[in-house]
Amino acid sequence: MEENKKKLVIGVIGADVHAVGIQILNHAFEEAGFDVTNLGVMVSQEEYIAAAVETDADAIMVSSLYGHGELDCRGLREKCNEAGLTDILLYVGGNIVVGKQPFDEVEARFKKMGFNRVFGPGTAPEETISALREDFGL
Amino acid sequence: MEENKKKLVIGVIGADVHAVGIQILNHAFEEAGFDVTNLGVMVSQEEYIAAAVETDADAIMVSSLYGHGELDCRGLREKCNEAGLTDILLYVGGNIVVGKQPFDEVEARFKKMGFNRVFGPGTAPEETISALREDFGL
Amino acid sequence: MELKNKKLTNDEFYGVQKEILTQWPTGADVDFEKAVAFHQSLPEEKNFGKKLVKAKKEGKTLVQPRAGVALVQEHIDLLTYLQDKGGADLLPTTVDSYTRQNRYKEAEVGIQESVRESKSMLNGLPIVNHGVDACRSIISELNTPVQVRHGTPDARLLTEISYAGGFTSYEGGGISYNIPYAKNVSLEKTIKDWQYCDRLTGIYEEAGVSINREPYGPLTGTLVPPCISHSVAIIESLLAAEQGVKNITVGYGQCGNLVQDVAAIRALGNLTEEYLKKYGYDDVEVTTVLHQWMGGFPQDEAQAFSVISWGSAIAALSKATKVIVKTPHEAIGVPTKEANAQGLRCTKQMINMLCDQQLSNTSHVVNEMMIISAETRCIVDKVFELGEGDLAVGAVRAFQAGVLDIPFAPSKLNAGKMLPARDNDGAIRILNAANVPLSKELIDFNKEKIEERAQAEKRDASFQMVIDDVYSISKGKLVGRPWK
Amino acid sequence: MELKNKKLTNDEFYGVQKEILTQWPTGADVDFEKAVAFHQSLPEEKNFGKKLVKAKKEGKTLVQPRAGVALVQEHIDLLTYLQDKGGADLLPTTVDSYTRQNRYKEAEVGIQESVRESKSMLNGLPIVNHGVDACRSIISELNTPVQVRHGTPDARLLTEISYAGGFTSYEGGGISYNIPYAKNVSLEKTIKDWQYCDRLTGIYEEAGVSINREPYGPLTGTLVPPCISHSVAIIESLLAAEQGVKNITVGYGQCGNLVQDVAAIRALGNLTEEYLKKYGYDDVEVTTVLHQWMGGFPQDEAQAFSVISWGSAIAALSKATKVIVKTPHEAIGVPTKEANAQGLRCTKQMINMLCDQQLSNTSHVVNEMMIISAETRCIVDKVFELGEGDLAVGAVRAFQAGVLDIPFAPSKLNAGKMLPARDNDGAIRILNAANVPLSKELIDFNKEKIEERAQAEKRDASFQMVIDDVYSISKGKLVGRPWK
Ligand code: B12
Ligand code: B12
Repeated sequence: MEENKKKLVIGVIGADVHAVGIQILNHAFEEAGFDVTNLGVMVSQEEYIAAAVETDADAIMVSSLYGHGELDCRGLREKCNEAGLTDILLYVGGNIVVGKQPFDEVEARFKKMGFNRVFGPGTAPEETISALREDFGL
Repeated sequence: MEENKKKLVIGVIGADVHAVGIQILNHAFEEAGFDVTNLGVMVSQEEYIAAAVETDADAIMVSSLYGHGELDCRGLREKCNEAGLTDILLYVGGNIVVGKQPFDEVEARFKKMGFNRVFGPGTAPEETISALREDFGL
Repeated sequence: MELKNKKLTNDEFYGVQKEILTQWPTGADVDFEKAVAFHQSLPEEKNFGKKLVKAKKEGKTLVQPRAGVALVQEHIDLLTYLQDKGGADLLPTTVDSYTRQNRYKEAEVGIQESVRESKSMLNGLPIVNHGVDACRSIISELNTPVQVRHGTPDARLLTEISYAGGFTSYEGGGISYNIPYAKNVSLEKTIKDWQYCDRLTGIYEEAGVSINREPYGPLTGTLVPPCISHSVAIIESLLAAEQGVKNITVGYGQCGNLVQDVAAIRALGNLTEEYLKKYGYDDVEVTTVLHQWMGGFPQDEAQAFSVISWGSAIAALSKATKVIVKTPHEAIGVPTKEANAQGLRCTKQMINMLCDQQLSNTSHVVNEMMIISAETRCIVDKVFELGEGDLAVGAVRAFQAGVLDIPFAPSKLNAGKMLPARDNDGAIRILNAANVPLSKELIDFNKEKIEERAQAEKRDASFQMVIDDVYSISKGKLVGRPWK
Repeated sequence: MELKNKKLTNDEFYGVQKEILTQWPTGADVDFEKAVAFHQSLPEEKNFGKKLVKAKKEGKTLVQPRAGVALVQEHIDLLTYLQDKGGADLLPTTVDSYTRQNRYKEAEVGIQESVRESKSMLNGLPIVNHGVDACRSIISELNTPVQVRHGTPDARLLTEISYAGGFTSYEGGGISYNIPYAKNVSLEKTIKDWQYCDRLTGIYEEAGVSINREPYGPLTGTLVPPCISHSVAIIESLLAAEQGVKNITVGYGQCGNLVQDVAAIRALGNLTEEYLKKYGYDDVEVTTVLHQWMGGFPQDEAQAFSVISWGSAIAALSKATKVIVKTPHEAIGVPTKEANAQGLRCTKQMINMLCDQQLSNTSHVVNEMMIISAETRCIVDKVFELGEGDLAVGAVRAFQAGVLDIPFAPSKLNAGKMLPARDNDGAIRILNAANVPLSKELIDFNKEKIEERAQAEKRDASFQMVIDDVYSISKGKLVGRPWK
């Protein structure tokens, strides 16, 4: 593992078992030169944080497809702060709310919860990767 | 021909050649006991009026499908009055304007032009027939 | 001048041309040399026929909407939207109904009203009124080939202006733009007038400008059995080829039964090529177009999408060269550009999902192709016979005799005696052939198929069955069964 | 208690039942006598299985949506709307994801939040939290049979409450609701837990109440070759039948290739009946369900309608007994009731246009049926072999051995070594069988088919091809070709 690779912790939060997207993201992030820890599906807030602490991660990428994202994501930023991960980037993406809702409102709600970036349904891996590069100044 | 049958003049106005609906209306009106003069497609205002005068008709049923109904129907009521057909019922139906427009607005415009009843796209023959019966007090 | 299926001489053609070009002031702007120069300045991707031939070679199905509004800039905006947001591979310019009847004055009123009301009061673009330069601006602004679609019995001036204006494809024909589109216009006249249009196409062709011609396939769009529309398509193709047309697209309106529709498109292409070769027109490129369901549509948009999708599936599975697309507004009125683009995107999705799949070599389809071909040959050969070898004359006599007979056509020349109805699988068959000259075998086959349905429905086959079938798709069914 | 494919004894069943019913307070309201009485008070038209069997006899395809919201009255309103405005023949009650994981406390929070925010914060109805009487009010308010659809590995309490609540159909199975729906739950446990659910179905059956059971067919919905999902469906049917289930619907998620999909549905019904008979379950009614495309959808609604339509066409042409409907919102989120009804109306239009048409006896379809059947038999017979005659044991060992291997499944028990990909016609084939025990002939057949595509695309078959195929339909194609 190269020293200067940025480290990502990825996974699907809550009781969500949508397994396809995260496998493809894993593949895409590795291809793009990141160091990926993939926690798979059904990941609790505690698991993300533990993995981020352990790997000294630069970002946590929360995936949520099944609609309960809003309930599942509450408090994650606060728990990160408590665990000393005060600078960690938090991204969230997928079908993060129940139903078709205006994206700008959804984005605002998740930003208020402490996420740095919020991605709508079906975001292509390339888009996420360029956002990461921008935020990491790569 | 029975004496007491109500007489209808029907046809498709203007440069309109939609021939299917009018054939079916002809069939349906006759089945329902009306005396029908079917002028077919591409009927001018003058032809309707001439036929109505000649047959001493009780109603003129204007069909318009192709979208130019609004341009084609202007002045029909006035010409009827000039020809002495002051009491004749005027119905219009079909796809009488260009495009999808709110039906109540369309109806209001055609009523202002002097039509007694205005029917939207795809009106079933049964509906028209009961309207006729109501207006004729049958 | 007597009607004959014979290439117009220069004298015959140019003798009339002068008069044609004075029918409306814009005719004066037609200048053949400049027109050819304009066409030759266009990149190859903007040539309609070339794009079709390429698609045919690659086994692709292209998608094309219908669209036209009263004013030029609005029309360009509309087409640009359909190209960019709908992904149209081919574009149309649908002409308004006044122009179709040569009522240019009324079209002028429609233009003025449209300006005043800031909405299109016409159901298409009045090309003649707008003139040559307006057409060129349309062609120039778009990256996609554009076709003129209309329904004009006497389209001579319209054709002159359209071709001079740079359009590279042109719909219509002396039969298909008369019988379904007119009430009382002589067939001799429309066939002659279309010989003019076809000859003009030939003259452009000879000057190196390829213009695609498309006989109008679906006719009345209402329960037309394939053999009837195929016969008309073949006759018009032969008439066009005689005048020097080299690039022809034959069309067919979807009936709704998968096997019949796939077979019909395959048979249509094959038969047209067969007859063209048989009569010595060896160098004509033939492509095919499927029209999504042309009869009454359901009003509900979700249901309309289903009808649109099914037509798209047929187009892909039959490998039609192009498909003409309906919209979710079909039952209501001329669609908004958004609805039109929705129809296109829905169609494209289906075409792209099905483009690698085929059905045409299954035994069901092959059998049905044999039936359609046999029926069509009965009719076309009879038309030749009636014309004593001359197809133009034969066509006129065939309508008089009811040999060619189109269901629900408005024209007084049409016998209207042949009655079509769906069989128990939803295929359109002939309930009463009247004077349509099918062989006894084929008549029996058609009758049996409908009898099968009549028995299943426990009623006699009658005009009521035909009416039920006219309404069926708009009411959410294919076969108009008496029960709910 | 050792895992065995053997009808649970009363001791085994009732021994556990007590404990189950105390997992959440609402369990206390389950009273078998009253439940039977409630079921028997329902008119026959409200029985799910009976409606299916009737449809199968008449050759009809019924339509069913997916739907569920957090609160009972809102849920009833939703289902009423889908019944009245969508024309649904069968109704669902989709259960939320917390309940599926037995997280009833979180579901409770979701209920409270939904009340507070006046919108559903849950992706389904938390049946356990709402309890028996709430379920009965749903059944009473509707004129259509209702099924519970979920994805719950341990569904014992949910089943008790659902059945007592009057639902007459129930989706799921020990494999199909574990491997695609869980990360780390033992298969021994889920198979046992589902034996409980099936036995409960049998007990109702023995008391004269017929409840339909539906193994969940599409699994991960993502490039699952028919033989894999068919094997699971057959195994779960046999396991259910052993517990006394008498009315089973086997399911399959549309792949996208017409021939493969029609063949798959036909083969699925036949094979399930064949295996049930072979193992002595002679009196089980088998019906089939086609799930419209279960993978990623296009976001554009017009394109989504096309995908919905194509699934509907497949359902009708294969004569599936029912079809589960997607909506134009699929790619975005849980649909509004309007979007859901649109999906239904679109589907119904297609079903009604195609119900009189058939494809299943063409040679292409018959060939494909033979292939799917041969592949499925290889797998199912191997599972029996691994279990030394016991199917339950065999199933557990089959996952350990990778004999059963489901693409993209989240479960750690799944090998994930078998790689599927589309062939050149868009049919889903097996690129790398890994330990899936197909005969050499069948492996070669699959390889050749994919090789054909690889050559057409001038690239090697690889994981990139699989990824391209995962995205393809959502990007408007069927086959994920490397070119635009
Ligand atoms: C078949 C058809 C054609 C055929 C007609 C063949 C023929 N000669 O008959 C062809 C292909 C030739 C054609 C041509 C055109 N058509 Co057209 N056609 C249709 C279509 C698909 C079905 C019409 C039909 O036969 N319906 C079945 C019959 C039984 O129903 P109906 O006609 O609606 O009539 C019933 C009722 O409306 C009612 N009714 C009718 N009249 C009246 C009158 C009264 C007083 C009452 C009470 C009731 C009533 O009772 C009838 C019997 O039930 C409709 C769209 C649709 N409805 O799905 C478009 C449609 C009517 N056509 C349209 C257009 C624009 C054209 C063209 C201009 C353009 C083109 N596509 O080429 C040309 C016009 C040519 C001309 N000069 O008229 C538009 C009109 C748009 C608008 N109003 O905004 C429509 C709505 C399609 C669309 N959405 O764009 N068309
Ligand atoms: C396949 C599928 C399933 C399969 C999943 C199999 C499996 N174990 O993986 C099955 C059938 C089992 C399933 C179950 C359910 N599903 Co589901 N499912 C889908 C479907 C059709 C496709 C998902 C998919 O695989 N897409 C392909 C992959 C490649 O794309 P992706 O997942 O979107 O991920 C990409 C991007 O979103 C992005 N991305 C994802 N995460 C992140 C995170 C970050 C930080 C970033 C930057 C980007 C990013 O990158 C990924 C790669 O390109 C979607 C709808 C759709 N999209 O069409 C519904 C959908 C996600 N499911 C849904 C629901 C409700 C369910 C169920 C609750 C109900 C049910 N149908 O039974 C259960 C939930 C079970 C559970 N506990 O989680 C809803 C969610 C609704 C909402 N949010 O409002 C959807 C949207 C369908 C719908 N419209 O109702 N589902």
